[in-house]
Parts: sequence; structure tokens; C-alpha cells
Amino acid sequence: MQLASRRNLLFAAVILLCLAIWLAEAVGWLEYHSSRAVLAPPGLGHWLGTNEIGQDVLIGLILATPTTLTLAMTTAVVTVSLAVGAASLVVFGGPFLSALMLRCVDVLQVVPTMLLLLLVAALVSPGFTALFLLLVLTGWSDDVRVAAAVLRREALRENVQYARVMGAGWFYCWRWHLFAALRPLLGALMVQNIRQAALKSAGLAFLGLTDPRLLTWGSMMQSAMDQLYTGAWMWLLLPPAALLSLLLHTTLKLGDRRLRSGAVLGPVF
Amino acid sequence: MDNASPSLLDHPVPTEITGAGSPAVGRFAGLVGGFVLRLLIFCFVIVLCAMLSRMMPGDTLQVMLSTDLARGLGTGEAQQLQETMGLGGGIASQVWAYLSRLLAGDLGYSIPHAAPVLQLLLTALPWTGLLILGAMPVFLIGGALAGIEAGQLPGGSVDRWVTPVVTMLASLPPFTGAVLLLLVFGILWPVLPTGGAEPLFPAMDQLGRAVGVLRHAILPMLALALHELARFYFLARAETLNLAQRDFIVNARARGISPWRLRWAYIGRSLIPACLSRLSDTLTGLVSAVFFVEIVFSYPGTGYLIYSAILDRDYDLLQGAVVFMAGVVLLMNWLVDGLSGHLARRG
Amino acid sequence: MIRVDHLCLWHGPRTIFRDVSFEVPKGQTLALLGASGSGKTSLARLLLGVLPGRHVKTADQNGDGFRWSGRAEVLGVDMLEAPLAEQRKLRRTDLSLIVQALSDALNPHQTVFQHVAELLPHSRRRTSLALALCKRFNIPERILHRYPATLSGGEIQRVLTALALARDPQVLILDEPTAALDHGNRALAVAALSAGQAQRSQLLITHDFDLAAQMADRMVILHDKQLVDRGPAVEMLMQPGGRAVVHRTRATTQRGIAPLVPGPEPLPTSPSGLVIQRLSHQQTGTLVLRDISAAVRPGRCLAIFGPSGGGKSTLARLLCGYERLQTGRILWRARDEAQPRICHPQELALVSQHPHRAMARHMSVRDVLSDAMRLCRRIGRAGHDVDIAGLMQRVDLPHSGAFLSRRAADLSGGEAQRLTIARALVSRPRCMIADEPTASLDSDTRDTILKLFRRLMAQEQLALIVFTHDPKVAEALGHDIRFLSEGQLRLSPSGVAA
Amino acid sequence: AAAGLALGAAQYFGLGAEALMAAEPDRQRPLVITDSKGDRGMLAPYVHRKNGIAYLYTSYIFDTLVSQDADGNSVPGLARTWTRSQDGLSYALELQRDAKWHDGTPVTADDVAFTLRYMAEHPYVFGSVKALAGIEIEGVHDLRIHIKRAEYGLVEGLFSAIPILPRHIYEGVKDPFRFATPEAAVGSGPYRLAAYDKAQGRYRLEATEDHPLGRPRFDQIWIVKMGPDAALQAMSAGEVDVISYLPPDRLPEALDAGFAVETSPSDHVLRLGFNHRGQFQKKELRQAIAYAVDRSALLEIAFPGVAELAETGYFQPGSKWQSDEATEGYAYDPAQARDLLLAAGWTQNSAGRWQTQGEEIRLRLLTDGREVKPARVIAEQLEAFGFAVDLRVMEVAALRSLVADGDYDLTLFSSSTLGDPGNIRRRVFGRGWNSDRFPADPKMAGLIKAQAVAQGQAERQEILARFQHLYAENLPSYMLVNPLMATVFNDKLSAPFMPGGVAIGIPSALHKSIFLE
Ligand SMILES: Nc1ncnc2c1ncn2[C@@H]1O[C@H](COP(=O)(O)OP(=O)(O)OP(=O)(O)O)[C@@H](O)[C@H]1O
Ligand SMILES: Nc1ncnc2c1ncn2[C@@H]1O[C@H](COP(=O)(O)OP(=O)(O)OP(=O)(O)O)[C@@H](O)[C@H]1O
Ligand SMILES: [Mg+2]
Ligand SMILES: [Mg+2]
Repeated sequence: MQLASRRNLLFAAVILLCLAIWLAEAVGWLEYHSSRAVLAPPGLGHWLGTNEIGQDVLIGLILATPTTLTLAMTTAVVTVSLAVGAASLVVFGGPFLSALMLRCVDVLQVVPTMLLLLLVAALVSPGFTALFLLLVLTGWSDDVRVAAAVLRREALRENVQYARVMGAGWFYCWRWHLFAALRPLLGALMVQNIRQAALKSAGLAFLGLTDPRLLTWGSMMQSAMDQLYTGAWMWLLLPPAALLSLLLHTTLKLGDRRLRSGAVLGPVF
Repeated sequence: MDNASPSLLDHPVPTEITGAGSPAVGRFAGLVGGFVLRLLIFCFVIVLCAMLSRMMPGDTLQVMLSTDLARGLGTGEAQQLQETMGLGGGIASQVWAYLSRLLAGDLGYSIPHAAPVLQLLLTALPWTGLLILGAMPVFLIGGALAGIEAGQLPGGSVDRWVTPVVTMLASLPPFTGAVLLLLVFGILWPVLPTGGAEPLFPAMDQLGRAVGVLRHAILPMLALALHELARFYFLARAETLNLAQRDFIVNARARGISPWRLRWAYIGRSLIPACLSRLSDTLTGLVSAVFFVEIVFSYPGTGYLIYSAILDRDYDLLQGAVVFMAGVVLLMNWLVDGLSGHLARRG
Repeated sequence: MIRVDHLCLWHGPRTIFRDVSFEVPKGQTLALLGASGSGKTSLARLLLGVLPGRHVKTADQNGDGFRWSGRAEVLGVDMLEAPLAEQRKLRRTDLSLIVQALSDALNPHQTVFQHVAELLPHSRRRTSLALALCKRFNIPERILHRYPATLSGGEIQRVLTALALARDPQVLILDEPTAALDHGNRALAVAALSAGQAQRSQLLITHDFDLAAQMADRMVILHDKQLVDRGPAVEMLMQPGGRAVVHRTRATTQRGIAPLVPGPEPLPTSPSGLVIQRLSHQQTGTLVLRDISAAVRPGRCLAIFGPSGGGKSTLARLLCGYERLQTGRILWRARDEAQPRICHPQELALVSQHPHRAMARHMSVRDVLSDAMRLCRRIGRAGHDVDIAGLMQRVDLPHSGAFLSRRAADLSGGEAQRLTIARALVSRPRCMIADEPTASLDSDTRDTILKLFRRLMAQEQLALIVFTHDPKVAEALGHDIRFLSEGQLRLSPSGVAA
Repeated sequence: AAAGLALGAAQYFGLGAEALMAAEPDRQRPLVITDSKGDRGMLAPYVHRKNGIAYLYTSYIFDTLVSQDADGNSVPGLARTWTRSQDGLSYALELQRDAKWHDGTPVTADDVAFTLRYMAEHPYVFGSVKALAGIEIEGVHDLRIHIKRAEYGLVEGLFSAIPILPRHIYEGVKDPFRFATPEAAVGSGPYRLAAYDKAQGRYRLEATEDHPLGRPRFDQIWIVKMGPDAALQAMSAGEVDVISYLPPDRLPEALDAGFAVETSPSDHVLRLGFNHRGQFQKKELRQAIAYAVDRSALLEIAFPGVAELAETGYFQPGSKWQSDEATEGYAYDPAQARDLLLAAGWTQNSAGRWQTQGEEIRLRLLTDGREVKPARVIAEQLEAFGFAVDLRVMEVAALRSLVADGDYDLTLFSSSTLGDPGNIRRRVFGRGWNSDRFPADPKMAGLIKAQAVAQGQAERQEILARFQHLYAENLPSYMLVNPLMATVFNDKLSAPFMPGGVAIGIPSALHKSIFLE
């Protein structure tokens, strides 16, 4: 109970923060522009320094937060849902559907992603939606096999058999019997996909799939890559990376909450 | 019931039944069927890629001559070049020509590289193979071990220290790890060579040369492993979270099974299906990750080859890579699917 | 030797036991008896140092997880506070446990043989040693290279016994070592356990007074969170008025549950109820069941006896649709002489031999029951009047909120077993299939369950099939007794086919 | 085991690895040049990768008829002398007497004639023989080349661009684009290709004996793939002698280490291209954009210390074609820009957004991955000025096709201004993505034609000065900045960048003359 409410509080706080940032941006409080103070180290003028074209890193980080969170969370949720849905089809769907699903995954896995992206880039108009769709399209197939491997094991357990015999459909089994067993795995997959979404989106700008000015933590890190040898990476790369890893860590921990409240483990080995 | 005769105890039921109905035969048939199906998919993927790659904007010749130093070719000349390079005709006829050559066992010819695709791949593959094979144990075992360690005791000291480090690693773009490794071990504290696959002046004897090659491979391998480590860490951790509470682990501890055996034979084996699945879909990712490593460490290999094949619209080379990757990945998936179904039945 | 001093154990706000002190010198066996859920298994785990939780100096009522205080010395090592490495060393060499919950006791990815072999030191003779050990504990060769998921309850129990004795430990803790064994195997196990008894200290945890009498030198009873009686086993069992005697008399006399004698009236040629026709089943090439036919009338009970590995659980699972039917039919005949129809598995309910396996690990007690209710409501089987508290009372489980929100995986063996029975009751089945329903229950609760079954048969015309090793259960319930061995259903333990 | 596998394979497939190893240790240590990209293909004219560096390496192996000295002037190459006829329609060439192919066969007029004919049949992409009318062989070492029109740029454009091929090797080759055996690299240059390891991107060149142009300074030249960090490190360790291109922002490290550093504007100028068939048909609009873009801010923000402000009139300082007369510099002047736009009928709404016919203008700016940084700055500047900008970064092939379809308003690209002005027609009026795609403007096109047939350097310069002026006024594209390039040498040798570029206009300090005594 208490945990759940604390989690809700966290979500609410994050959403409020994002709204506040959007508002501040719209009103013009946060101006993010290039300046001749290129690669200035952190100091009083720029608390977190400036980047390679003189933009203030701190403001960039603030502005990037809502976009990154929205993009990463939505893509991760949708991708993982798709992957797990597909994995369920593989495990429960009977021989035909299962084979069909797995072959789809095979094909997506084998056809070079770059090839698909380039083709799509020639067709779609770039933007947030396109980015989201592409990330999902190229991401979901990666997790199907993993989810299926775990699902297959869990689905053979006697409690699931019991539910099946009692006339439960697979969806019911999913909801009540399998979800909890898969929870830590889902957490791990979420983390994977958030990471992918945050990092890949920056790369996609180079295939014409987004505006390279779309400000995300990933794109900030991407543009810091050229500074790895100058020492400027300390303030260009690390802050967004720290924020991203905070996000990943939180997601991971949310994944195993339920599990820990049940039993407290003692010293092991 | 005290009169239950001892002869009743535990008689084996020896009747063996063989025939079409037997599940073993069924499973075997399933495996063979799966193989045939994958062969079909293999062909499909090849045709698909052959078409897709030619549908991308631009063609080999245009990209090849896109430098502003080249003179502009006249239309006649360009046409003639297209023809001699085998790029004439529509997509369908090109794909058809390619496929018939492929059936005859010819993987094609890379025009930008001016070399047969087979030769290109064969010279590059050993290096990539070396990196991947070298990195695999590191990220598989390292990632899984760390994950197991953390998952056994969520919130414990390992979890508290390792998980943030790994999430931090996972938050860095793929290039970074490689560059930082290079900076640290190549420049700040120069103990390992920073580039190339061999010293400029390799040793003359086999052993010395092998040592040179290995020394050069260490940093790239580590960089590659670092890139993949997080995936396996998170996966192993999640699975271990589930496993560590099961009775058989507690019982094994009660039997005094050694911690290493516990990690490997008890938790580790249960992770095999998930990890193998992860590996099978990491394989393609690995090849693209190798690309970064190759760039940073000026290392030879297929990563850059394949990447540039796409950008250069080098159809035959790209196809060759696809044929190869598809073969390996599909074969691996075939094994993984069979194995994970089989292992799942153990519980 | 074991010495326990003022040991207290808490879980959450609950005291499980307090001030437990006893001593088991070398060469002695101490029997520890107590009601189901009184903390015996926890004590055993504590003695081995594998109970997750922490040591506290003073009793504090709030905190989560297990907490304990006191001393528990095994061979001079304090298992509560010694360094992990030392505890592990002890477990590896001189301290062993036969565990109670069978369902998940073995590594699913190791064969039986690998389990045995990994305990033996590396040497060229390892294989032959392992084989000899298996032979000694009557582990048939055909299961040596199988994975635990396909083993029967008795087979797992034998493997566990072999594992516990493989290293010839000086201290042995036995948690229900024979609950899943049939008569013959039980005798073998007792013999094996008694063989080196003089060199060992043994702590025997059991509900089985006969076993205690047979093996133990001394006896203690855990009652109301404390050790109440202690003394030489034989004396205690004789001592008039002693708690042990009361228990034992209860256990043996089956207060009021008179044996059922098959009714005198002749059976109709096509009786109503569950009809099993010519069932055969094979598992990976082995014919486990051959041509089984039987019938159970509503309100009657068919008790099926059989040696371990005889195919009882397989039959139970088949009947309830957990396993695909290969040949044969399962029918339901509404009235005598009527046309039978195919019996849907939903009309039956299974009480599994492995209660922990049967319930989702993550569900709480309440979830388990409400899950069952939800499912029944979906198929329109259960009335809305089933309430959780009522159900819990019927199977003699507490229905406090704290208990209801405990995870099913954390329940003690007996509690879990009763919970599966409660779950089976939810769907108001026409026929209940109970696979060793009382194996881990103490005598009191066993009686409650037996009475419950009798009442269900009488009042709700429940047809009951009970698979058991326990003659008392068969006597108390069985209108009809059959023997399942070598995959065939027989009228008598000897080989005359039914 | 894996290492063994790699080794085995490398041995089996490398003509490379094995041969590279065979270097005798006791001889003088070779000159080692690093190249960050590595593999440039087999160093033979038809099969090397189609870029300047590959051409440059190949030029060490294959001689051209005319070569360059350190100042970029034409000097004898394979041809000892070349004489233009009175009418300008033919050239008499006299070849070096003692030139030999690497396999020992002498170089004859026959080889030259063969090469020119062969290249007519199999197009050579770095030089065209279209201008030739015929070839007469007048002796073993003498020949006469007839041309269709009297063009002045022929000597630099053709004689110095086309590598001469050995007839006895190429005669039987039907498809030179697939002829990539070591034989294909038999040339007459001062160095011969001794080993090539494609996978590792390493070349070993060996000096030839008695080359007519002079004795090779180094017994061996190695070209190896190495990233900048590794290269600097290896140079400090004394393993490497030349870093062919060091990113200019890394120069401080090289200077700190005490190496000789040569820098020069690359003349690979970053330009803002316009869609002349779309929004930007009128030159006033282009000029307005030029005034609205703050080039000096761009230089300081995106290229601090690694570029110079470019000349807007095509030719860059240092080019021998650039006239001294200053061209319009388009200093940042938003007011001027606004006036020009208003005059052209564009309007600005209350929010400061530019509109035409009531519709807001969205400028679509295309570029490729190398120019993201300046593109971001320019997009920001244009947005500040009141345009909505769609910035799209694409890979080259896709970018080409978008540009070809006219699906853009602005492009940001780099393109060379080096080489013989004969190539201006392609770079300004051509349809390529890295051309200005300027619709043939009669005045400017006329000038270009005129300079081609001009009768001397002076006349040519005079015509090009006028062209330069028109270019700055018409803005086929807006020259922004001229990035610097740097080459690092150790004490073994050093040489400045060749003014005007090597041969076909490759900005480099590593012309083969520096490897000769
Ligand atoms: N991890 C746990 N979390 C919460 N409660 C637990 C946990 N483990 C055991 N318990 C509770 O502690 C009590 C003692 O359990 P234990 O398994 O020791 O009983 P037992 O005496 O062995 O019973 P039985 O004879 O039925 O096996 C039970 O009520 C059980 O529900
Ligand atoms: N998948 C399988 N493959 C081979 N043999 C199997 C398989 N599953 C079960 N068996 C064997 O079938 C036999 C019957 O098992 P079952 O669990 O029905 O025995 P049981 O009568 O319930 O014994 P117990 O009293 O010990 O529980 C056992 O010997 C078991 O090992
Ligand atoms: Mg117990
Ligand atoms: Mg059984």
C-alpha cells in the first residue's frame, strides 16, 4: 500500500516537473542558444559549462528531460508490450501462430536494421512520431525470444495448468499467474528498451529520421562524443549519462519492488 | 497394508513403445521441420534483402563517383559503366541475375572494393570472429555472474554497488566505452597497443606473432564486451531474482554445495534458455557494435565493411554479409528454439 | 551433536516459538513433534543456517522477515553467528538435512545421478560410488538420468534421503523423511537411517508417532510456541496422561472416524458417477498406466494404494486434465444405467501431492482462493456464498488478515496442503481427486480433513478418489480400495488384475 | 584458438600479412605514414577507391605525363617535354628515355597511346580523354596528340591527371574495374607496390632503381591505418613519421610533442547551397539569406581555430586564379536582409515570421553527417531571423536523391575549389548534389567557356577575375568557411601543402616529389 502510494507520488512529481519545464520553455524563461563561449567549463556563468556550439548544458538538460522521458517511456512500454505479446503468441498460440511469429522475428533480426531505416527514412517525414514508430519497429523483435524462453518455463507450472483446466484463457493466466512471475524480467527489458530508445534516437538523426536539434539526453551525449579526448566530456557526457542511469536504475528497482516485499532474503553463500 | 509384498516395490515398467506416436520421434520431426522452414526463411530473407537494398535511393556507381574530384561522366559513359558493372536493367532482372549467380555458388563481386565478396568476407571475418569470440566469454560470463551475484540479494551490497555501475555503463553511448578504454590503457597509462590488429613490425615467429595479435585484441575485445555486458547483467539479475527464492537453491545451500557450483550448476543452468535467446538476438547487434570498436581501434573486420556496404550501395557485399549473418543467426535460432522448449519442460 | 539454547524465532510481529532449548548428544535421535505450522521446518533451517533473516539480541516485536535470538550450536559451531564460510564447511562435511517440501527440492537442470555425484569427492571411483549409493537407497536405475520434473513424490524423497546421507554426516536433521514413501520404501528408509545412528546425532521432525517411536531415543513436543514435554520416547508414549500419549491415542484411534466397510448392497452394472474407461498413458516411451478402468459413485470414495512410482499421481493428473489423455475415456454418468457423457475436467478438482507447486509463488493465501473463485464464477461453477473465512475454517486454517496475506510460497507444508484442499472446495466439484492429501498433516488436522471429506461425501454427494500410502486414510475414507502397481489397477496388492 | 584461427586466415588470404612481415629488419627503417581510414583499395588506376587520397597513393606508383614541383607548377613527368603546336590543336611529347615499368619493360610512346585509347573505351573517372582527336606515334619515345579544340587547361587537366598504363599488362584486360591482382599495380612511378593487406589497411611501397625523375629518398614507404590518438602516440614512440591528416583541433597535442606541423586551408569550402528552382530563384533572396547568416559567428562557434572565413567569389586565397580585387563579403546585416526580402515581396508577420503569399515559410535545410554542427548554428541563426527551419541530416546517397528531386530549399555541403578551372562548369552548373546546381547563367557560363579556350595564363586570370565577381554577386552558393587541414611530420621529412592541390586538386602535403631526392 505504502509503496504503491509512494510510487504514485513519484510519477506525479515527474509529470508535474515535465509540465513545468514545458511551460517555462513556452514562456521563454529557458533559452537555449549557441554562443561564442564554446566548450566553457562549468563555472558561475554556466553551471554545467557549455557544449561544442556554446549552448548551456544545464538548460539543455532541463529542456531535454520531458522529451527524453516521454520518448523513452512510451517507446519502452510499447516495445516491451509488443515483445511480450508476441512472446505470448509464440508460447500459447499453437504451432502455426507460434511459427509465424518466430519467423517474423527471424526476418527482422536478420535483415540489417540500417537497411530498413534508410528505406523508411526515404518515405516518412521526420518527427517525433516517426521516431517513436521506428524505434518500436526495430526494437520489439529483440526481446521476443527472451520473453518466450521465460514464459515457456512459467507457463508449464502447475498453477497455470490449474487455471487452464478451470477454463481460464491465456489472457487470464497472463494477468493473474504469469505477469508477477515475469515482473523482474519485464523490468530488465524495460531498462534495455529505455536505454535503446534514448541512445538510438540520437543516431537516427543522422539518417534523416529526426531533426538533429531534437534535444534529448541521447542527442546531448551523441554530440559530446567528439569531445572525448578534450576533457570536455566530463561536463558534456556525464550529466546526461547520469540522468539516464538514474532513470534506468529507478525502472529496475520498480521492477523488483513487489518481489522484495514478500520475503527478505538473508546472507547468501 | 502391512502385507504389501516387497516384490511390489518399485518394479520398473519396462514396456518400451516406439513408433510414430512417440514424443521423441515427434520432437525430432519438429526439429527437422523447423530446419526446413528456416531454409525457406533464409531464401526469403535473401530475396528480400536483394530487393530492399536496390530500392534504397542511389546506386553503386553514383555513390562511388560522388567525390567532387571525379569528373562528371556523360550519360552514355555512365550507362556503359552501369552495364559493364552488372548494374544495368531493372530491380527484378538484377535480383534475378544475382540469385542465379548465388545458386551457382558465386557470392558476387564488390565493385567499390574491386574484390570478390567471398574473399572480402573471408579476410575480414577472422578478425571479427576473434573479437566476438574473445568478448563473448567476458560479457556472457561476466555479465551473468555479476547479475547472479546481484540478483541473489536484491538490495544487498553487490546489488547496491554493481547495479549503479552497470546502469551508468549502459547509459553511455556505444562509442564511449571504447574511447575511454583507449584513452586509459593506451594513452594515459600506455600498457596496451592502441590500434591495428598487429604491431607495425610483427614478430617473425608464430608464437611472438600470436602474442602480438592477442595483445592488440585485448582492448577491442574489452570494449565490445563492455558494450554487451549490461544486457546480460540485467537479464541474469532479473532471472536470478526469481530463482533465488526457490526451494532448490535453499536446499542446495543446506547440502553445502560450493558457492561456485551453486552459481553455475544451479542458477546458471536455469539462465541458459534466456541467455541463449539473448545471445541469438545480440548477434546481429554485435556485428554493428564491432563497427564502433573497429573505428576506434583501427581494427580490421566486417563491421566497417558491412556498414560501408550499405552506405556505398555495394549490393553484392551487403548481400554476402546478409547471407552469412542470416545463416549463422537462423542456425542459432533453430538451436535456441529447440533447446529452450526442451529446457522449459524441466521447470 | 546439537545444542539449542533459549532459541526464539519471530516472523514479522508474530512469535513462532520461544525459549526452545534441547540437546542431542552423539548417538542419539531426538524426535521433535508439533502441530503443523508450529515452526519445525523453520527450526531445522535455522540449525543449518539457511533461514533468511537476522539475529537479534533482544526480542523486538516490530521488524520484518525472520528474526531470532538465542544459541544453536551444531558440533560446536554456533550456526546463528558463525562466519558463513564456517557454516558452509560444516554443511559440506558433517551436517545434513532431509527437506520436507518435495516439489522444488531438486535442481531442475540436474539429473538424479548428477545430484548424487556432485556430493561425492572427485575420484575415479565417483561414478561407481554414486551408483552404489543410489542402489542402497532403492533409487531405480531408470530414473538415474532423468530430470526431477518427471519424478514421483516417493522417488524425490528417496533421492533426498540419499543426498542427505551421501557424505555420512555426523549430524542429521530429518524433516518428514518418510511422508511421501510407501510402506516398503519406508521400511528401507528407516533401516538406512538407523544404520549409522550410533555415530550420529539425529533430529527427527515428524507427525508420525510410529516413526518417532521406532527411531527416536527421546522426544520433545512443540506446543503453543514452546517445548512442552520432553523425555525418553518410549516412556513418553507410555506415560499415562502425557501429551504424547494423548496425541498418539488420537492418532491411532481416529476418534469417531470409524473405518468404512464397503456397503453390502450389490453395485448396479452401470453405476452413476465417475467412470474411467481403459485409460493408458505413456511418458517418454514408458507405459506408466495400462488399461485402467474404475468407477466411483457420488458420495463414495475410491482409495487407491500403491507403491511409490506406481503411477498414482499420473492418474490423478490425467483425470483432472493436467495431462493430455492418450487413450481411454473419462465419463460421468448422471444416473444409474444412464448414457454416460464425457466428463469435463472442470467438474473434478485435484488436491495435488505437491501443494507448493500447485499454487503460484507470488500469490497470497487470499489471492489463491479469490483466483479460484474468480475462475469458478467465470465458468459458473461456484455459488457466490463461498466466503474465504468459511473455507479456511473448514480446513482448519486461521483466517486472520495476517495469514491471508502471507505468500503461498512461504506456507509450511501442512498449511499449504490444506490451502490446496480449500481451493479444491471452491469449485464444488462433483468429484475430488486427492493425491496424498494428508501426507504433511499432523494427526489433529488430518482428522479434521478426513472428517471434512466424510461430511462432503455424505452431504454433497461428493465422489472422492484418494491416492495414499497411509492405511489410516484408506481405512477412514475408502468405501472401495484398489491397488495401483506396475501401472495396473488391482483388487489386491498381489498380482490379480481387477 | 581464436587467435590461431585469425592468424591462419590472415596468412592464407593476405598477399598482405605474410609479405608485410618479410621486411628485412636490418635495412633502414621505412617511412611510415598513417591514414585514419586505412584501406584505399588496390593501388591501380581503375580499382582504387574513388577518392582523392587513393588517387594520391596510386600516383606514387603510376606516373602521369606531366608532374608538379613543390610550388604546383607543371614539370616533366613521364614526358620530358611537351610542345604546343601553333594552332593549339596538337601537342608533341617526348618521353623520358630511361623510364621503365616496375617489371623492367621500358615505357614507350606506344604505352601512352594505348592508355589514351583504352581510357576512351573504359571511362577513367579522374580524367577525361573526350577532348582528344587522335594520337600519332612518331618514335619509340615521341608522339603527337591531337585535340578537338584548342583548350588551355589541357596540360594540367589531362596530362597531369591521367596515369599511364603499361600496355603489355592492360592490353588483354576486358574489364579493368575487376582487374585487381597485384599485376594491376605495375606502374612506372618511383615506388612500386610490394605488399597490400586489405583487411588491415596497410600498404608497403618499395623504391624502384633509377627513376628518371630522381632517386627515391626512402627505401620503403609504409601506409598504415591508425586513428589520430594512436598515431600521435606511435609518433612519440618513434614508430610513425607522417600523420597524413590530423584533425586540426588536435594540433596542440602535436605541437606540444614538438612535431613539425603543416597546416593549410583545405579549400574544401563549406557552402550554403540554394534551390535555384524553388524558393531561391531570385538573386536578391539569396543575398538576403547571405546577409542574414552571420558567417563570422559561425566561424567562431562551429570552427573555433580550425577554419578561415571563405572568400565569397569561388576562388580562395592561395589559388593562382584568385584576383586581388575584393568581392562582396556579405557582412552580417539583418536590416539589409530584411529590406531585400521585403523588396522581393516576402512579408513578416507580427511574430516576426517570414511569409510569402500569406503562408509561413519553412526552409528545408539538408546536409550530411559531417556538417551537423554548422548546420545547427545556421538553422538557429535563420530561425532567429524569422524563418522556420526543417533541418535534415542524411547519408550521402539519400541526400543526393533528395537534392536531385529538388526537395529542399537550402543545403549545406563542402566542395573543393581546387584543380584546374576547367572543372568549374561541373562544380557550379552541374547537377550533382555537391555542385551549386546553378542554372546556366549566360554571363557566367560564357566566361567559363572563354577561359577554357583562352590563350594564356594572364588572359585566363583576367576572365576568371570577372567570373569571381559575378559569382559573389549571383551567389550560386554562399561560401561560408574554409576549414584547415594539417599534416604532421617528424624530423625525417616535412613539406608544406601543395598550393592549388595535388594533380586533380587534392589538398595534400604528400605529393610524390617530396619522396624523391
Ligand atoms: N518466509 C516466510 N514468510 C512468512 N511466514 C513464513 C515463512 N516461512 C514460514 N512461515 C510461517 O512460519 C510458520 C512455521 O512454518 P514451518 O514451515 O516452520 O512450519 P512446520 O512446523 O514445519 O509446519 P508443517 O508441519 O506444516 O510443515 C508457518 O505458519 C509459516 O506459515
Ligand atoms: N515424463 C516422464 N518420463 C518418464 N517417466 C515418467 C515421467 N513422468 C513420470 N514418470 C514415471 O512414472 C512413474 C509414475 O509416476 P507417479 O508420479 O504417477 O508416481 P506415484 O504413484 O504418484 O508415486 P509416489 O507415490 O511416489 O508419488 C514414476 O516412476 C515416474 O518416474
Ligand atoms: Mg514443515
Ligand atoms: Mg505421486
